[in-house]
Amino acid sequence: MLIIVCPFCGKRPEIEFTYGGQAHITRPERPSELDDQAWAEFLYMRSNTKGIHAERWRHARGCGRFFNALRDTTTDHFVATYRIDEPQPQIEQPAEPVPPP
Amino acid sequence: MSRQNFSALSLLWRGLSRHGGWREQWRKPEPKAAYDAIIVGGGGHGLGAAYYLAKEHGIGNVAVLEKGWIGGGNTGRNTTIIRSNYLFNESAALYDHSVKLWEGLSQELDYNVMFSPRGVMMLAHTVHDIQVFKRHVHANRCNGVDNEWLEPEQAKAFCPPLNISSDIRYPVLGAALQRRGGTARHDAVAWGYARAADALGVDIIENCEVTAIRRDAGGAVEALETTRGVIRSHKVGVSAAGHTSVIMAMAGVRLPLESYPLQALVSEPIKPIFPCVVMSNTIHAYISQSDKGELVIGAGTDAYTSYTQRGALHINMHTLDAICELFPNFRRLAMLRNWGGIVDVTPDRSPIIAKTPVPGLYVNCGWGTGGFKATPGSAHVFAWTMARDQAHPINAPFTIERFRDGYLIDEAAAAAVAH
Amino acid sequence: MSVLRTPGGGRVDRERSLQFNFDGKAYAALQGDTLASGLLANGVHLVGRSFKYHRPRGILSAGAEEPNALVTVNPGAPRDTPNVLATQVELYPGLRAISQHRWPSLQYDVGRVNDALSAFFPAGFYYKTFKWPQRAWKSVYEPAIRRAAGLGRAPATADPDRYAQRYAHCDTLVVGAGPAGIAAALAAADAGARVMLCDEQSEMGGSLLAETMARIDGVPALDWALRALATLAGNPRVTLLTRTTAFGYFPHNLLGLNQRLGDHRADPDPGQPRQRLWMVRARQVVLATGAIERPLVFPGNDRPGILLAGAARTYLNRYGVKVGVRVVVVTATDAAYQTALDLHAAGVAVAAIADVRAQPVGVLPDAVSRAGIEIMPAATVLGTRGDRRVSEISLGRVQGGMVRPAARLACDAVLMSGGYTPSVHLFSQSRGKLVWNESLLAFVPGLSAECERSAGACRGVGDLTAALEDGAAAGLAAAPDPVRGSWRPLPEAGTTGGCGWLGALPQPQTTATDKAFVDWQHDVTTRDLALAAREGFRSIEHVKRYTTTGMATDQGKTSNLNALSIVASGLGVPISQVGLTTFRMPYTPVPFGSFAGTSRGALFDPVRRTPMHHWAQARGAVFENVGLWKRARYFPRAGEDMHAAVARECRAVRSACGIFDATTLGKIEVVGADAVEFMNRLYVNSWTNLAVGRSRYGILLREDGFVYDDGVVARTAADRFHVTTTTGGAPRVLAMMEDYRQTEWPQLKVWLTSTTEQWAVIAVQGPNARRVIAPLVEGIDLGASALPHMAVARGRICGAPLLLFRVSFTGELGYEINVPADFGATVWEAVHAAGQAHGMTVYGTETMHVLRAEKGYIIVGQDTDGTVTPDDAGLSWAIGKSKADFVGKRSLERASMRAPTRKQLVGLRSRDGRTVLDEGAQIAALPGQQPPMQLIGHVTSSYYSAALDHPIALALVAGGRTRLGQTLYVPMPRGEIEVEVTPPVFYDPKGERLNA
Amino acid sequence: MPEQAAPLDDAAPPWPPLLAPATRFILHGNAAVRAAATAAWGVPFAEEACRARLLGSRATLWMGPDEYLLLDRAPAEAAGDTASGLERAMAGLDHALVDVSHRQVAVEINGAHAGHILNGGCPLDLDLKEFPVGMCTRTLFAKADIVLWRTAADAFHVEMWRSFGDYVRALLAEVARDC
Repeated sequence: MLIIVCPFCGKRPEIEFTYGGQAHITRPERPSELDDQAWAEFLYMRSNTKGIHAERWRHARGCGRFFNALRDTTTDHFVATYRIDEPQPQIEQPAEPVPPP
Repeated sequence: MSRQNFSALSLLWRGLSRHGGWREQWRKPEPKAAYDAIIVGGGGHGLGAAYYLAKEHGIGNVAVLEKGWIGGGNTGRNTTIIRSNYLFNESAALYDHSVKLWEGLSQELDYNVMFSPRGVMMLAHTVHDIQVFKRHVHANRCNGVDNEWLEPEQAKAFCPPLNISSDIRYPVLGAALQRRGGTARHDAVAWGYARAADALGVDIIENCEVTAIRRDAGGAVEALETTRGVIRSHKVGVSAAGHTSVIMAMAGVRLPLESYPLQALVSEPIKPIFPCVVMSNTIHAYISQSDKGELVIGAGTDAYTSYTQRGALHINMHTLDAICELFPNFRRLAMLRNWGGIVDVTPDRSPIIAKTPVPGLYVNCGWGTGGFKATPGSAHVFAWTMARDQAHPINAPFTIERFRDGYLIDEAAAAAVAH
Repeated sequence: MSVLRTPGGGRVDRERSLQFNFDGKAYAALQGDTLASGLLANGVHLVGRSFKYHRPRGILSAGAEEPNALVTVNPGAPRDTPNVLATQVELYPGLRAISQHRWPSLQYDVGRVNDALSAFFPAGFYYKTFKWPQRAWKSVYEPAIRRAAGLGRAPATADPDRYAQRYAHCDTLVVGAGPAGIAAALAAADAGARVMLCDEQSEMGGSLLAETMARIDGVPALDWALRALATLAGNPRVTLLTRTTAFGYFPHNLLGLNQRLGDHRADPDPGQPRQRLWMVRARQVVLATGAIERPLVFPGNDRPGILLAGAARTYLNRYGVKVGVRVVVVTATDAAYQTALDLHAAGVAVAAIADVRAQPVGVLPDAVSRAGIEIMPAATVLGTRGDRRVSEISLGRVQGGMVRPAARLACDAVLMSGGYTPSVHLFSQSRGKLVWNESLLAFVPGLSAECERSAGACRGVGDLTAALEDGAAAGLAAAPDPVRGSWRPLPEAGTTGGCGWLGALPQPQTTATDKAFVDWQHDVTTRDLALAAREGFRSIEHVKRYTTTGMATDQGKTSNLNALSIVASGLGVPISQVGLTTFRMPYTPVPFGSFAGTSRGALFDPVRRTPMHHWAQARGAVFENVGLWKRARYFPRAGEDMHAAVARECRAVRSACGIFDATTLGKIEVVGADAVEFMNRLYVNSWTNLAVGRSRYGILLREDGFVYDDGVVARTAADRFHVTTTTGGAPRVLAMMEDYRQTEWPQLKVWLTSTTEQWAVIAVQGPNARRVIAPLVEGIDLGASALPHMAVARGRICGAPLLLFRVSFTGELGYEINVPADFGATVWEAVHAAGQAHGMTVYGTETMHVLRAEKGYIIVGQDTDGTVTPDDAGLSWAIGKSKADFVGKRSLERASMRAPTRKQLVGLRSRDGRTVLDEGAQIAALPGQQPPMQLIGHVTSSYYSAALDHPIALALVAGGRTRLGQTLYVPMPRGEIEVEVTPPVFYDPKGERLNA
Repeated sequence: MPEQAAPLDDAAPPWPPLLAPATRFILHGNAAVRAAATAAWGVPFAEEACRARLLGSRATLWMGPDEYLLLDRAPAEAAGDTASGLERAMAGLDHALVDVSHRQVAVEINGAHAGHILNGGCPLDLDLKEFPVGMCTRTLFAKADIVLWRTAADAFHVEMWRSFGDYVRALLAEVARDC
């Protein structure tokens, strides 16, 4: 059960959250203008990053907000969480494990 | 290269000489500069594919590259459930192909993989479950796949520890039983294929991690860079389960995959109490008993993607409260060991066994939580696909392009959701 | 009192003797004894049989690492518990235990034949044989193997005990209350930390409980410990947990602790939990988990009476029990010398100390020599004798690389010490990096992965003074607000010298005859490890799996390092290159019941009930589970089965009227200036021109184009929609809506609020529906033109605020009465009472299903399955044709989604007019097929229609709408059923009744 | 035979009792909306996350960045009338006010062991420093969602959806055995 820092509520246990998959995938403005391949990219293709992964979480059993997080998928350590309207922080992969917040 | 005979007689004979005469079950070769084909990933699927390449397609100059030790990934971490009572024709054909191979695998490999068709029983707890399972039963019967409907009393007779009381939160309303389903010994599958493939000339190279994929001017695969040097081949099959995305990215191929932690656990060994495999999708419980006596229990996946090979405590808690509800006599038994694996999941939860956009590069992935059962069948058709550069009729539907075109094979969706 | 009991001292209560029973025989012991110490006090060493060879086995240790002494407590009683460690069972008066895995008795076990035939059962023998004939594995070999395997038996009845769980938080969690742990807890508490200190034993103190010589702060070490613990107990910010095993180290400093509350009581209170699982989130963790003594590997090292030297000292000093009267000590460390001295002082004859080191020197060897105990240096063990108890040991001497016999000594116990292995299990679980320390011959914690530090013997700091300092330093550093970065391990502290022996003791060139065990419980010998290497199993994980070493219930606590060393030397590589097998949760076995906790019975999952549930229950309703909800499925009257009840309920609705509880349908209030735009983007329908006071059937797709949910959506104000969803779909539809609202269209002024539980919903359906409710409804004109089909109005009913829908899921004139939930039961009863004059009958979900199927209305999840598009379901009419986009629209444009061969919803009628098809039955276009058949669809819904007096079915059939009138075939085990394809609407296709 | 462990009957436990019916609204909107609502509701809104404000029988509880629970534990008028007053005060401002009076039920847990009892199912740190008086949040109690509001050092107000009331109360009664 991870500890996740909700940008609004602070440190909370993972069971209060739902996972929302890869972050920064924006629904196309005009889907009908996309060909099947491009639409399938939006629907299904995911980076499945091994390392720092930008992903969405929702504090579903808390404030209800979606937000984004950077998490190292090789350690499950969070590097950052940020609001949905904020840009992805530029953070280089830490050289060694960072303790949980 | 000949392999040593494995039999009761050979055990007796060598036992008289304190088993001094046994050789390595597979060689520890240095990688050659080039191979006719390379399989990346030394799990059951990869080793099996190498075996069938050599056995059925005459391609013996094959290497299997494994970054750790063979069988150390999901092959050695799963709960070994084998069944083929899938709904769609495409899935049923693939998994039943596999079950048929399981039935003769110990003899084929001269290695006891302990395939035990003890029956797999899937519990229905809601009216909706009944509808879904009966649909499976009917579809399977018409496809020639055994699967039968049991009333609760029949389910109890088949699995005596099962609680079929109507007082519990989700009473058992019936079950679908596939008698040909069962379990096998996971390590033996990897080792058996390794030994048999080795005997046919396949080089099994452990501690060899692929770090890059080289492609020629035309874009086709020409070599792999590894921690043990550059190895050339124009035919590369990737069978790397949870790490498939990482490998395929080296060739610029993106796949609709996400890797999730999946956990399993065993109890302390107890005398035989559990004669079959029981699965309950509705309350998330999967259980059988190993030959050693441990109850082998599958837990759920975690909610988030991860490569850590460990899952959360609360996942185990939910699994075990379900187990204790269905089998209240097991509440005082203890968890002995818990472990995690990484499962690669596609959007329709069906695998991809296919050519890729890169010539000479093939992929077998996306097995999610159900890859072990498919090991022989998947390996068999993957070898065919690599050898002939075209899909076997059985894996023809399991392409990458199906996601673009919308021809999904969505068993999970077909199990649908409660209304 | 037994001659083996010392006259005084220790932690047992000499004033309170008790009786217990093992294998049917009564024994005397003292309060404070474990089952193991109680048996040893009675001279009983033989307590079990090994897994494979059924060799007689005795108590090896005094703690959680025990591989041999597994017993069943309370056999046959409600609290029957198999596979517990005698070393951890606290005795109470009347305790009953039996040995396991033997037949017919512990003394004479026929399974012993395996030992004689062991030459033919090497590691992994089962992979090589039992292959022929093909079917014999399942029918012959496997059943035999299974019967031979296993340890205890599963209880025959349900567990009567309760289990509890609790979340807890602290600044500093200290695991292990030995000297280092106590020092850490004191230091952290002094610094103001909220501290939790846990220890697996019944009493805190760790090694100090068996310490007689050492002094701390000028007092005997144990007195110091007791005083320190009293100080901690008096601090309100400190929680002390005994009998509490930290079994798992999870990400982000969550530790799982299992506390045993009831097992040590003769008569536990059934109202109190047996065990409590703590989920502790700690800012900082101090691991002070100590070290485990390593056995020595020599031929015949498994006989009862051969045990760890430290364990013998614990039995003597803590429990007042001598493990024998004439012992031989075999050691590679100084620590065992102290055991010898203590035993000697207690009057036990120490025949010799065989030290594998060439020149044992130092304070302790000197003291031993002074006591007149013979020390044999450069020693090895060539073998032992004695069947159910060791009676003799053969010692050898290593000289110039040669091993020569040296002495045979009679004895009734052999005490061995190969050194101490730091307990790094939790550290490793936390994903900290272990490093090999060649001078300690041990893996010790390196870089931490969590806010954690190890202290004391678990990181190789075994000397008491050093361990105390180490613990205090760790505790201080783990107090609140530590300096950032202070989670790095402390610099290495001083350690005790002399680190023992790894692997097998030297043997003569000629092969020894007896087995030398590495893993006691699983009977893994040095030969098995050699065979694995010979057969190419070189990764330690392969060796483990092939030989099963370290996979027994002790998970290799005493065996792993010896196995590793033997494999490494066999391969000729350093241990650090072979690597360790991964440490897994749990540290020691934890009952399933603890994990399940309070989630059992009625508390297994919430049971959601509607305000009308008790009314229905009182009238004999049969309920079904739908998600977490209980829904009334049908209301049987005396003598009715479901079929009869449903037929009656159906007839009543069609001919008069029925009342139905629709409360469980999900409800979402969509409010805001952009509510229309939001709904337009989300649902397939167009909402722009839906007037206030009107409703519409809405369909929601996933982005992949498949039907996700459906329901009636009412516009209750210009900026307000009352959206209904399926019962099971309510949470996920709201989550999906929030996802789009927050992440895709944050600029829209719209908000979502679940109102599922705000409203009780009473459906009144049937030709008499208006007549029933008219007298009760205030403020709404119920006339057909004032309130037509799909109209919505606000008013009052029975004094309650009313939101009235004129909707029908039955095809009859119908209303859905929405009232605030507190009013649900009274309004329901009023409507039901008013309906009695009009033939009103209560009906359940099954009747609802039949009635809607007669009308061809789908149930999402039954007639659709996640692979069905709106067009497949015959719902294209609902799609807003002029909309440029909605969720799922682009996916519907793919060729595959528009193929004429897609499965489409149609009706089916059995040609014979009698047969009700099986739901899920498959459909073929051609008759007479054998498997594998060409199938074109399946039956999704199937009922007997009382109104039409013939069976009806809905089905998804490939190209179904082009097949109307065709005959298709439903292949069943007892023959084919011919069916005719019909439109899906069977009843009142023109819809005259619902518009009445 | 020993007593069976967990209660299997469907009856709601006698303890803890449900609190009397209350008026409740969910209000979505920005600071201007809240200012307007304060005028009608009579209680200010905490701008700090996870905090409640209390005045007499009425309270405002922060649920999310633009979401508040308005709670009147001793309503003097019908919820509909209160809603009308609030809507009038907020007229012209973008907001959503939804009556959820009947959606939820509530209990109060108080006494020295209140925190321990709640920690039988709630994963939050309920130490007074970490979860001070006046803090409120949605969270979990075992398998149910709850709103937890600390009203005093040793008292918590717990709200849950009404159909979860039996479960939450039965589980509270069960875990209270262990405190």
